[in-house]
Amino acid sequence: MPKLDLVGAINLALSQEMQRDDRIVILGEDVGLNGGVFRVTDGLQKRFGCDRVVDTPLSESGIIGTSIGLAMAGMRPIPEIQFEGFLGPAYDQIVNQAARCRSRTRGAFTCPMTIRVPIGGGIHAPELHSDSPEAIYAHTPGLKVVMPSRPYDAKGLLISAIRDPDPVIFFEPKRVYRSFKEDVPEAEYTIPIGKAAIVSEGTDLTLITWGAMVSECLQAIDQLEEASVELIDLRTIYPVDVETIVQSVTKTGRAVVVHEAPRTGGFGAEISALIQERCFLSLQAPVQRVTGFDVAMPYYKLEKQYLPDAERIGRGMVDCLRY
Amino acid sequence: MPKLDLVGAINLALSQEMQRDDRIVILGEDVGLNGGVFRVTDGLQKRFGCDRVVDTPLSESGIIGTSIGLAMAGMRPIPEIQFEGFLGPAYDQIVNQAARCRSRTRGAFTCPMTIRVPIGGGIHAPELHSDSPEAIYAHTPGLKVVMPSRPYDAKGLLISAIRDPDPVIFFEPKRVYRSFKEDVPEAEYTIPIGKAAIVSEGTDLTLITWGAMVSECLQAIDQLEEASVELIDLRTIYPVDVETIVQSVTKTGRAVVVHEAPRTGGFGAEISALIQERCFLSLQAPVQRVTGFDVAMPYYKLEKQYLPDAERIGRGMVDCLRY
Amino acid sequence: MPRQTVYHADIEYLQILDAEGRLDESLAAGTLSDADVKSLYEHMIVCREFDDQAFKLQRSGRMGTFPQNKGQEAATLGSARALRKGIDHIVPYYRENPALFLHGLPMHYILLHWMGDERGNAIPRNLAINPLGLAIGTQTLHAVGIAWAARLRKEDRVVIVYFGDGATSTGDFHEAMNFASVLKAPIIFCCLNNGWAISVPCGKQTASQTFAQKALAYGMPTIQADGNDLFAMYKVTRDAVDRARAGGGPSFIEAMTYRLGDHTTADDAGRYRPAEELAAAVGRDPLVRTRKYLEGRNLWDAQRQSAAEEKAKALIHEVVQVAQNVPKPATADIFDYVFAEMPEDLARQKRTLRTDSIGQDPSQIGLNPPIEKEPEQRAGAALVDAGCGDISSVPE
Amino acid sequence: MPRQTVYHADIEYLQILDAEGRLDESLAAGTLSDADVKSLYEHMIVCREFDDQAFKLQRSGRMGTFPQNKGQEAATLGSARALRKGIDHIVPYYRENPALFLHGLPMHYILLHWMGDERGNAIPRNLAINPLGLAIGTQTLHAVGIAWAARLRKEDRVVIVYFGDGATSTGDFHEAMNFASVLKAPIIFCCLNNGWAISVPCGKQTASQTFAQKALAYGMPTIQADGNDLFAMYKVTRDAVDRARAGGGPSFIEAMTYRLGDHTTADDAGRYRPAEELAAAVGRDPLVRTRKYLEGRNLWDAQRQSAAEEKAKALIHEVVQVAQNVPKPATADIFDYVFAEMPEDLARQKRTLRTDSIGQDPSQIGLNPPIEKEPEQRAGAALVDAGCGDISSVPE
Ligand SMILES: Cc1ncc(C[n+]2csc(CCOP(=O)(O)OP(=O)(O)O)c2C)c(N)n1
Ligand SMILES: Cc1ncc(C[n+]2csc(CCOP(=O)(O)OP(=O)(O)O)c2C)c(N)n1
Ligand SMILES: [Mg+2]
Ligand SMILES: [Mg+2]
Repeated sequence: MPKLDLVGAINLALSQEMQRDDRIVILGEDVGLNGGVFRVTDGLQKRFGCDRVVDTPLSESGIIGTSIGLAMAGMRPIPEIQFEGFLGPAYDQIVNQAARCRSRTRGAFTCPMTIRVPIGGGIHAPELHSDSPEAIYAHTPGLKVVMPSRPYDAKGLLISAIRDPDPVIFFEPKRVYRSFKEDVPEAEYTIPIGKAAIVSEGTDLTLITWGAMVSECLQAIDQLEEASVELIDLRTIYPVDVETIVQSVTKTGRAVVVHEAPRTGGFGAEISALIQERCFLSLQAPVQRVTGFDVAMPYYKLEKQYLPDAERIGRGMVDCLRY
Repeated sequence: MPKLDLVGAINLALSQEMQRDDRIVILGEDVGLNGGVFRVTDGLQKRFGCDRVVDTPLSESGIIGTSIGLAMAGMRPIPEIQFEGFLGPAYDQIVNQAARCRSRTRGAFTCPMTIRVPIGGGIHAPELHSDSPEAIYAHTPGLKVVMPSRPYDAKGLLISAIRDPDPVIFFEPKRVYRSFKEDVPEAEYTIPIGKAAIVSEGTDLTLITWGAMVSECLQAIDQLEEASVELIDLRTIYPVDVETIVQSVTKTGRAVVVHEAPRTGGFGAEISALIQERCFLSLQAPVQRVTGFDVAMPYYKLEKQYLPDAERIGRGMVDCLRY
Repeated sequence: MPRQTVYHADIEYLQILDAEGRLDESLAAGTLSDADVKSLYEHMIVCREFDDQAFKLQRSGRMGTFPQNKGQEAATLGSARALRKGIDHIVPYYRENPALFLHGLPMHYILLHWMGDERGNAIPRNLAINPLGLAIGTQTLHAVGIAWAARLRKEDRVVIVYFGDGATSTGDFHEAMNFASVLKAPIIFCCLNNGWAISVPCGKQTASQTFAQKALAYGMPTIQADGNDLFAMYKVTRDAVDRARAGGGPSFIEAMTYRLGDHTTADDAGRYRPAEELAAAVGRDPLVRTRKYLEGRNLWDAQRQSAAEEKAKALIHEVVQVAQNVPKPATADIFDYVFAEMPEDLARQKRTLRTDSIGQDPSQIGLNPPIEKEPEQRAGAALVDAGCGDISSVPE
Repeated sequence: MPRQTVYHADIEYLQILDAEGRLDESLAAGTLSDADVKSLYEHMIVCREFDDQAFKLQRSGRMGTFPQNKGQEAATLGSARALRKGIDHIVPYYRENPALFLHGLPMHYILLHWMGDERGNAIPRNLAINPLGLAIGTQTLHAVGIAWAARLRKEDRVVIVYFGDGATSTGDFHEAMNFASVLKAPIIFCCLNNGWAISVPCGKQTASQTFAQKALAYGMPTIQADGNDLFAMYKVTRDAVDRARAGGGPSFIEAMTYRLGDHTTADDAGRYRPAEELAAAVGRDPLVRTRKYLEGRNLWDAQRQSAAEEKAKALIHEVVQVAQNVPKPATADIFDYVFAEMPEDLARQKRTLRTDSIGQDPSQIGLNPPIEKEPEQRAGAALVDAGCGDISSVPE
């Protein structure tokens, strides 16, 4: 079984799906000959031709807007937005057009597409290359929002996303792109959208996160001696797997949510609200949020200060445990 | 003292501030001779001239992007976006440019502007004319988000927004525009951004809302005989007045949040999270959210079914009280 | 090469039938037959009646905001007549009912849309028509995607996208024009220049002398046409269709027409539009001109006119009935079409019609009875079969 | 008017100094003096050295991603030279360091920016320069706003905004061009056409023959110039400045230049760029051409060249030192510049460096000591005074 990093696993999923389904078109800036700025689409244009892997003009709204048209016409576009900071110009087409397509036409028109977007900080990238806007899209009915934390999940989730009859934003944590390799089966498999993973089992506290923060959380757990922590990797932000969370917190009585985005209005708020709604009588302490601060994502000299790290997560857990 | 509706109060604040500060420029689609599609800027072009009240081309990104330039150059732009559904094309300039201006230049450049936007459903308007995207902007560090529920507050808050040295989104609930009049002093006064109002005092349950939902909540309270409800009108969504909320819930032990936007990722989640964090030991029941459903805002034949109303709010309160 | 001209462009204007109903025979050659013109004129009468009745529906509180097409009948019908029904794809914005009707859209769909009912967008599958859109400019990109798909699949299909003068100011319009030309997409950009974008006149919308010249930015063939002239609109569209089918990519058409009504029923053009301007435009009404032409050729007279008007009245009366008799949509519809498969949490919202957690799980307090759901009527499919109000008679 | 031409346009190309260093004397009249050219050439050498050293900083891990200007020195300096320092306002994207340096920006600001330090954007107040921007196209609108403000306040100030060929595909570019022309804003749109947008060549970016013709869409005066020719760039910019100051509104310039390096240090152009294309472009290097010209006029020789290179090395060495010696920014900075006045909740985050509520209020459990804050160094002002690396010598 090949050992692949996140880039490799996504590339594999893309190429296998393109092979299987000739309605798939990849489009975006520099996705062709250059293979994408992170090389995620490396080799695909060579293999599938210039009609199926298309370098577009520099227009994010154009990329998503034409993808909507392609999808309405029965194709399966996989647009790439080069960095999450450039989702902005496409926001309107995603939120007000793609997400509403099925609903506003009562199913007469649909918009199956997978929008691939690198996300998150921690790689010393320039401005607008380190943000975490997942909560924005999770607040958009009609969109599914997925974020794998590891190569194995990425392949299975991406295939599910591509085959999904509705629009999916597939966020790829940049910091994980090359951070480690693991076994990724060549054979086809899918991981369902909407199912979280229990990364490690535990009894005293539930730690909930997604994306690149999974490995920070694992570190924090490693460094924590006093308690047994259950770590949940959401994998899908919307629809969120509330059952898995509720089961865990009902058992542990304590929960900490971790994410990179600013705290106010981040998806941690939704998780916190859901937990206190569904596990009210089990909770031994208030659900805690260890997140980015309510500030613009800093340039990279201070990004470490902004991002939750194992230490900050650890303190959050300790305080929650001692409450 | 003149009795004014919301439109009149905003118009008065605009015209008094324009009189006071000649750096103010109003710009947007149809804001000039036509006075805006809701007549909020009626008469201002006639009074202050075509240079200060400017009909722009049909370009929301252009309206906000040029406003940023005006603000950087020392003017005080007040752009109008015709409906909240057309904030989409301006999202990038608002979130990735205006909101970060001060932070990314360490104060060397700033972006004082007040973006006026009608918001919300309930007036039988077409698609994209009835949404409630306030949570999106509340999750944007560097932006303040304001939403008055009544004429008196609107005047005072708008003046604060205009004088604020940072960008403010000023949401105007369409449903309130013409719904009632009240005394609005001609004389100058301000209401601070970040201060909620206690609309009615009570001891058994705290009901928290903003915008057009304030009057639905008042109705629901009227119809509820079994308990004494404290109603908080946030008025400012960010920075949210957490102290007022905490004080109230510490007293009542129960809280229900009401908003028009879909539940998942709505600002109700943030309020719920904050309450359970800060009032954990006082809470007698889980914080409840009575909100729009997690669906695209329906066309108007079904908008009543989507929007929280006095009955749904009432049931939410009753269930919370009986918990 | 120190100083030299590196680029040169000319833009033409085409008029074939003038405001007095006089035809330029040589330019008209190979365009519309007498039968075509007669039939299109009958459509015009029907569409004008539709507009009037829709206006009344709104005024009497039976429908929400409605944008009339009044004055733009020749621009929409002339162009749409050059397209193959059910093959060439029409992407409208919100004001081009005549083109949609001509291509087979049952007329009550449009009324349903403006009555606040999504089922008005559930276009029957056999039609090559997109639903109305409200966000100005956005549909131009969808149209390019649809055209691009046709090219990728080597289908012999051309797309036309309509938009107003105001729409040319949006970023999406620009990106669509650019994508279309780079991708050589088989698409026609038809700009319905009706003089106004709500209260903003063209002179404040752009500093360019014509809208047609906007296409030069993309190296796209472009022309300006008299939009109140069925012949010119047919001709320029036909040329663009032929070019697209021959692999020549996109074209741009500026149709010079005029909005004879208010922007929508929510608008009052009296606040901003000079009365003389409207008066002058009334003189260029496409219905008047087309009738004069037909009368000049003895194909029309007062009697035919009143017969056609009667017929139109009866038809539209029926259409209005159909639209009004469509049963109210079921609340379930707002949940059922968000995704193909409903997430569990959304299903719970649908089941309970609640978002508060206790209300969704009354066992938590064991006191409150679940809310009764209304009896449901389901959306979509049934309606399509009603098939009422199809005034189309365009040969495939 | 049945069929007639309603619009006509020509676009010119201007070159004054050719690739061999030969000057067209008549076209050059009234442009740059010998002293100007010599001084600009010295700037070019400095900027090229800056590029090289910045590249090395990145490669040795002392700086993040950096986009070199290499090859675009004449386009940026020639145009910037036509502007009045401290009066006319420059809005860059991210590759026009030479123009900013010429107008007084201390060079280490640019290094700080790419070292991931917002203080690199804290442009000293006496300069008429905007900070670098990363989101392609967005800055064009800010520039229009700044120019509009100047018009409203009747200030004698012209704005220049730089952007690449790729940027012309963005919606914001389109909206900016349209606003500028409608508002008659005193602004110059300077498109640095360097052949590529990362890996996308111009032919895939647009189907138009020139970028200059994009301005026709807005009725805006436009010209194409040899971007490696200081004289041509100076001349076309000067004309545009004069037009703007005379109330003639915006102008567009397409500078035909070439990106001699990779897109940024994170890019490898070898993956997509034909080697022959690069080789040909090297022959048009603006430094080579300018030096040939100066040598032809006996204003330059090998000795002067090595002296200038030495001087540049020393200067840039110092600039690099300054940038590297800037103390690390304080964590407090990320909180202190979000708003003019810090909301209480944010102050709590700053105070505790926590977002979890218990951590923010340890009294809740009474167990955990508050986190010690790092010693703080504050941002902004102090740096400005360092004033290092100002190579500017443009008369006001
Ligand atoms: C993106 C967007 N912004 C604003 C509006 C509000 N609006 C509706 S119609 C209209 C004017 C459209 O003018 P034009 O494109 O000329 O079309 P017309 O109505 O004249 O046919 C405006 C500003 C909108 N629908 N979409
Ligand atoms: C809105 C946006 N989309 C994508 C990017 C990623 N990106 C950075 S530079 C670049 C190419 C820019 O090309 P061009 O405008 O020609 O400028 P050049 O780099 O060639 O000087 C791209 C796509 C971006 N910075 N901003
Ligand atoms: Mg119009
Ligand atoms: Mg370029």
